[in-house]
Amino acid sequence: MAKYIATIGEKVYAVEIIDAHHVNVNGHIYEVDFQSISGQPVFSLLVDGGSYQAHVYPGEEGGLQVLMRGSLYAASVVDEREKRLSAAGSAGAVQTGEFVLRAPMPGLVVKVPVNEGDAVKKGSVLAILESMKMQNELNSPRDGKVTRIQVKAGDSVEQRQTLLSVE
Amino acid sequence: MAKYIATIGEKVYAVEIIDAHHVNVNGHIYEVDFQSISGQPVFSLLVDGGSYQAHVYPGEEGGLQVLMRGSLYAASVVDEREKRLSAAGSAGAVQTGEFVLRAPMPGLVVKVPVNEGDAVKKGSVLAILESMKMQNELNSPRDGKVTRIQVKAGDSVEQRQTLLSVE
Amino acid sequence: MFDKVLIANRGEIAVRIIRACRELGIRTVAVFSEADRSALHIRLADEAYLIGPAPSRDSYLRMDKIIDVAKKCKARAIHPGYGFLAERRDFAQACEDEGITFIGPRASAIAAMGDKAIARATVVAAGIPIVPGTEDVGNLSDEALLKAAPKIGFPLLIKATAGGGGKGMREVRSLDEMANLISAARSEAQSAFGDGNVYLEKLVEGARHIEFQIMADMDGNTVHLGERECSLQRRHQKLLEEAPSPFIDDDEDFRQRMGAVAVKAAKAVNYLNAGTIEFLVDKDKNFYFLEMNTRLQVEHPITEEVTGFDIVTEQLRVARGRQLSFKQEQVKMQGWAIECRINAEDPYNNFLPSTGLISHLSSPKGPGVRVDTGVYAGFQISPYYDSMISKLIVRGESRAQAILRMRRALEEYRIVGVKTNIPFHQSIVEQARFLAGNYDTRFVEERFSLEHAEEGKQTFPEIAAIAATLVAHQQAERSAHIIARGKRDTSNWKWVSRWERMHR
Amino acid sequence: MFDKVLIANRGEIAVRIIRACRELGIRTVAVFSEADRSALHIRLADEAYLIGPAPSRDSYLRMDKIIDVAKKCKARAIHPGYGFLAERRDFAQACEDEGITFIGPRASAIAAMGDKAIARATVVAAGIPIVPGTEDVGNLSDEALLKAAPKIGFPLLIKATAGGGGKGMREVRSLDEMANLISAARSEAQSAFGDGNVYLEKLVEGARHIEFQIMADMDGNTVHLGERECSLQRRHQKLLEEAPSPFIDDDEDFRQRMGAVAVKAAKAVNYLNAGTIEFLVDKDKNFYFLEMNTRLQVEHPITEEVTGFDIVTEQLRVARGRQLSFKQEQVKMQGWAIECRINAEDPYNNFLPSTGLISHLSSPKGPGVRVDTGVYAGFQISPYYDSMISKLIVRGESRAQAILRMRRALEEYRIVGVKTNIPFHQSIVEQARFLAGNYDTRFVEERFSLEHAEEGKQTFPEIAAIAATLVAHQQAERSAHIIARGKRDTSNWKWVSRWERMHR
Repeated sequence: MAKYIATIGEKVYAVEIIDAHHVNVNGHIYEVDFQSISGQPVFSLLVDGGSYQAHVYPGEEGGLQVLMRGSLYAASVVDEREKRLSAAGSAGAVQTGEFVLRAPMPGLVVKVPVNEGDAVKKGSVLAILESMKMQNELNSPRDGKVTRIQVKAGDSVEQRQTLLSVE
Repeated sequence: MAKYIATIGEKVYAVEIIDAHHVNVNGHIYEVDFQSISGQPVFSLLVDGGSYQAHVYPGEEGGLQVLMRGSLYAASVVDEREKRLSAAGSAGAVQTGEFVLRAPMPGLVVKVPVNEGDAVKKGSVLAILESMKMQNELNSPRDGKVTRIQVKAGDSVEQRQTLLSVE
Repeated sequence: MFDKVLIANRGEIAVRIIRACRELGIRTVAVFSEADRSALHIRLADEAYLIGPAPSRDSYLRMDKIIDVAKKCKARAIHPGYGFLAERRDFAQACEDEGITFIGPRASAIAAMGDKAIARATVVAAGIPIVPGTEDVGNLSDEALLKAAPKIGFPLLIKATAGGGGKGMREVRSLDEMANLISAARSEAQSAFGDGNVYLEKLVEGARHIEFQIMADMDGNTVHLGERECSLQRRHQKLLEEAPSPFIDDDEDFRQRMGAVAVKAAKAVNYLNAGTIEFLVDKDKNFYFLEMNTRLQVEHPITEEVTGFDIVTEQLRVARGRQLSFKQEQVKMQGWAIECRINAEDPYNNFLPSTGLISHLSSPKGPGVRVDTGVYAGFQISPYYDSMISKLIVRGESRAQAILRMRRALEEYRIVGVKTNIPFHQSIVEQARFLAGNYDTRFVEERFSLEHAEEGKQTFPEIAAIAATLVAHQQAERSAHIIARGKRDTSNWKWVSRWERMHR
Repeated sequence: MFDKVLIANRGEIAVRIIRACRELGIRTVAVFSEADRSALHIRLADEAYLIGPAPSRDSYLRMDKIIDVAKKCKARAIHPGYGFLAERRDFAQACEDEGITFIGPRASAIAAMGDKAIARATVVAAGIPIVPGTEDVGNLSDEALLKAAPKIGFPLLIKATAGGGGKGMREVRSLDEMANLISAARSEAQSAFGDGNVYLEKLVEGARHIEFQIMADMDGNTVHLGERECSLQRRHQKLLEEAPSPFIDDDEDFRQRMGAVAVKAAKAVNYLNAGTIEFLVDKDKNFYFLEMNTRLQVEHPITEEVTGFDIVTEQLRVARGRQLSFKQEQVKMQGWAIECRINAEDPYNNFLPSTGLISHLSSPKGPGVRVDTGVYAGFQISPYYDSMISKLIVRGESRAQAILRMRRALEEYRIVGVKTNIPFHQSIVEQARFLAGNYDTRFVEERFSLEHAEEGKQTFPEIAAIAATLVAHQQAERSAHIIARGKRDTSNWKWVSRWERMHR
């Protein structure tokens, strides 16, 4: 049973894949049927009988683009099992200069295992954020030095709120 | 430089692939450009500037079917290099009962290395036929006994003429 | 007034109906069998529901399940398309009982016309000429049929009372072969329409099959949209249709006389919505009522192309209780339209049905070309349903232009993965008799052979030899290549999978 | 009279011309650059010859090579299509000198109209109103242009004398930015038309761009086929056209007045074959001659759909020395047609051109839908040529029906492998101002934003979240799978190669 957090623009959805034909979205269970068309990234998706065709492809800055019924949805999906932001996650984007760690979703800061001035390596845990009953490790995208920590354990933060920086 | 004999219905063509853009058909050299469309068995073929689209696929009884400009051509192609009739060859077709070896192309009988009554195995050479400067071994499609040899070295034979039988 | 329609069908006609609904802002509900999850009508509909296993009797013929779906998703109307439940009076009745609008004629009209025997009696009463045959109502026993046969005389036809489209139809030349043919016809009719009743009809030889499109609204306004020539058939299966009929051509008086009779026949059963009156026409322009198809016809697009009216849109309009958007005098046939039915079958091997995955599909496009289809590249053609996978429709200012356009469209059409009858159509549209418009319902079987047709054509055996040799050469090179490089080499993957496709 | 035509073009228009020839039994010769070996026009032509490397200047703009091919293969006529050599008087002249029929106007007319400055002088002499601008002939130096600018007044446009389609066009708001814009315009014009000459024109603001289709035969019969509304542009590039113009709509008198002026302008240069007179029209229905495109127009199909005449067929007919097949009084616009130009560009990223392999393509089909395209699944979109890959044309009985049909057709259109502006069109056809037909040439740039447009639309973020999650899940499962099974396992091949495609 896989759990994910999907972010569409400002909206956040906790999506739990129950089995091949059922998903739980923010507590509501849907019957789904999902098929790739001609082995292409075009999918026929049935949700409780509603029929949708979606073209899903990787976005320029990571994440997934969902083109559906003439609208484009920029999605980022976080995998709960692997306890990390997928490459698709917003944290992965910035590569150079100062890296500003922002909350990929609204939630509660569980722990900030670093102090200002600490040297961190690529992949070091910078913070643990609890959201929708899942704990997510937020990692450093590169080596650097921690600066300007702006939150502490116990704080609740909004989506995209700045947590700290790495120079 | 690969040499083939292609048979379309009753017509026989000696096709020599000179290089990527030239073929020699019965002594006439053509400039060709051959491209698969979308990685499908549909080909765009340019022959001295003439543009043709051909759908080429395996036939039920071996050989190749060429569907082009609304007509279907049953083709069999004999590879000279490997000195054997391809599965596409007419000899390969018959599987049971008396096997009658017929000349797949007009030519000169070079040798008949068997005698009536000889036991032969599948693949044994029954005759060697020279045609358009290529020598082709005609093999037995199965085990059996040679009967009714009707030609000898030096005879020239027509296409489909009976050479001998295997019971 | 309904704003959501359930389409109780599959394939190109389900897609056609969904498109019409889309263009009217009506929401659509598709139903599908386990074999059709990836079908185009599922992808294009607003909603889609599984109704059962692949065989029609377990899915597309299950009235109960379909009506359940309609109720569950609050679809207040059902469009049956053609085939399946389209001509089942009990289905129309069931919809009515459930307060669901059946987009088609009233159950009573289906009963009257759907049962061919009653139909004949009805139109005879209205003074319309018919082909001699069994006069009495359906439910005929084999004995009764065998007894009636000699009175009618041979050759004759066994036809399904519930049917159409040549299904459950058999031609009988003598009494002794008749018993077997009856049971064959019955079982075919049973599986096709869920009704094994059959009746007999004299076979009018050298006849043309010409049909008139009818539209009628709830106020009883009943008009015809001109004729379609459907004589080009093989084993009673239509293969190519044109509008107008080259036999009627510019004999406007003849057209209007037949049209008037068609309207009369429809009115005889108080007809509603779209329907088609089929006539047999002999060389002397005598015409006989054959049957009425109380549904949308496969070949309706050619009428749309020459009249400019959208028949499916009109069906929805009429079903919503509104009047027809046009009067008889506004109906004019302009230009010429031809339809070729593209079937997944092998014209070079006795038209054996062909199934498999469509690995590549490129449809003809450009001016005057219309393609109605339910398949696409990557779709699997299953053995469960009709072999018709597409309808290629062209229109032109004249018949000559339409034929030339059809030729280029057929040549453009590329379907890889299943065999199709496209080469058959390519040969037909080259035939002198076809060009002259001089063909009857037996033309294909008696006067046409694909092999002979190809002898006439300009051929390119030398080019074919070059193509075959280059392919064989490529294969040899590649198989050598595979052995040489081995499977670890990932760069092989792409062309290997391509190669697999080539050998499907 | 020629029976073989060389098409000196590529892409959808080459295909369009080949189809017309096919339907007239005329043999066709395609030419292609090294980038276009697999292009559709090569596959559909009877003959095809390589004329050079990918860049236009080395292939499709090489008159000498093209004429050599025509002579070599005995093509007695050349159709230039649009763009490339279509409006080069020297090319038309070269054809004439070689005894090859140039399917288009006489070189003299191209010279007169092709050079926009001369054109303006010519029509002024004929008493036709024009937009103020540089009156003197081409070959203007940068200095001359900078001097003329203040007299005309700002804002103004720099336009290519040889050009059309917005290429080599720049908008100037003040004198100081002008020098740079002139050189930019010149180099763009040079690469597009092989001619860097430009001229100036006052910018009429809030204007509509309405053009009239002209056809003329060798006897001087000159008729117009009604107008096309082309105001929906972005950076002077037409994106969507309709016929009739919603601005003219049923003001038949206004239509005929403009049409008469258009015919007069064409006659002023003794015009032959197909051409288009472009007008600027202000809110008060004053109209100004803008320019004449002395060639077949990209958007010609919408005129074909509403008039029923095949313009390319008519071009060939006229070029063969025959009279027009219709008279002015026979031209009626019936119904409504809309064309969307489908470009390989990213509407969500400043319309950046998108190149790559089209891995999947499924075109809209069914009633009233026409697609003119030169691409197909498996074709590589190269960076060398125009980004327009397809024209989606719909016709309907009314503008409302045409718009609804366009909506469903756009939604059906699936192109995978390159980004397209389809979502842009989908938003446009939902806009209130578009539905009201109330838009000018600045609508897209000044009043339309894709982001805002989408805010208005019904959206399905939760469905998108489910789709994205299922794809991400599938990816995770698969990558796990790959590691688990390793490359030796051949059963991986199929989905791996599929997977590669997914990540193109």
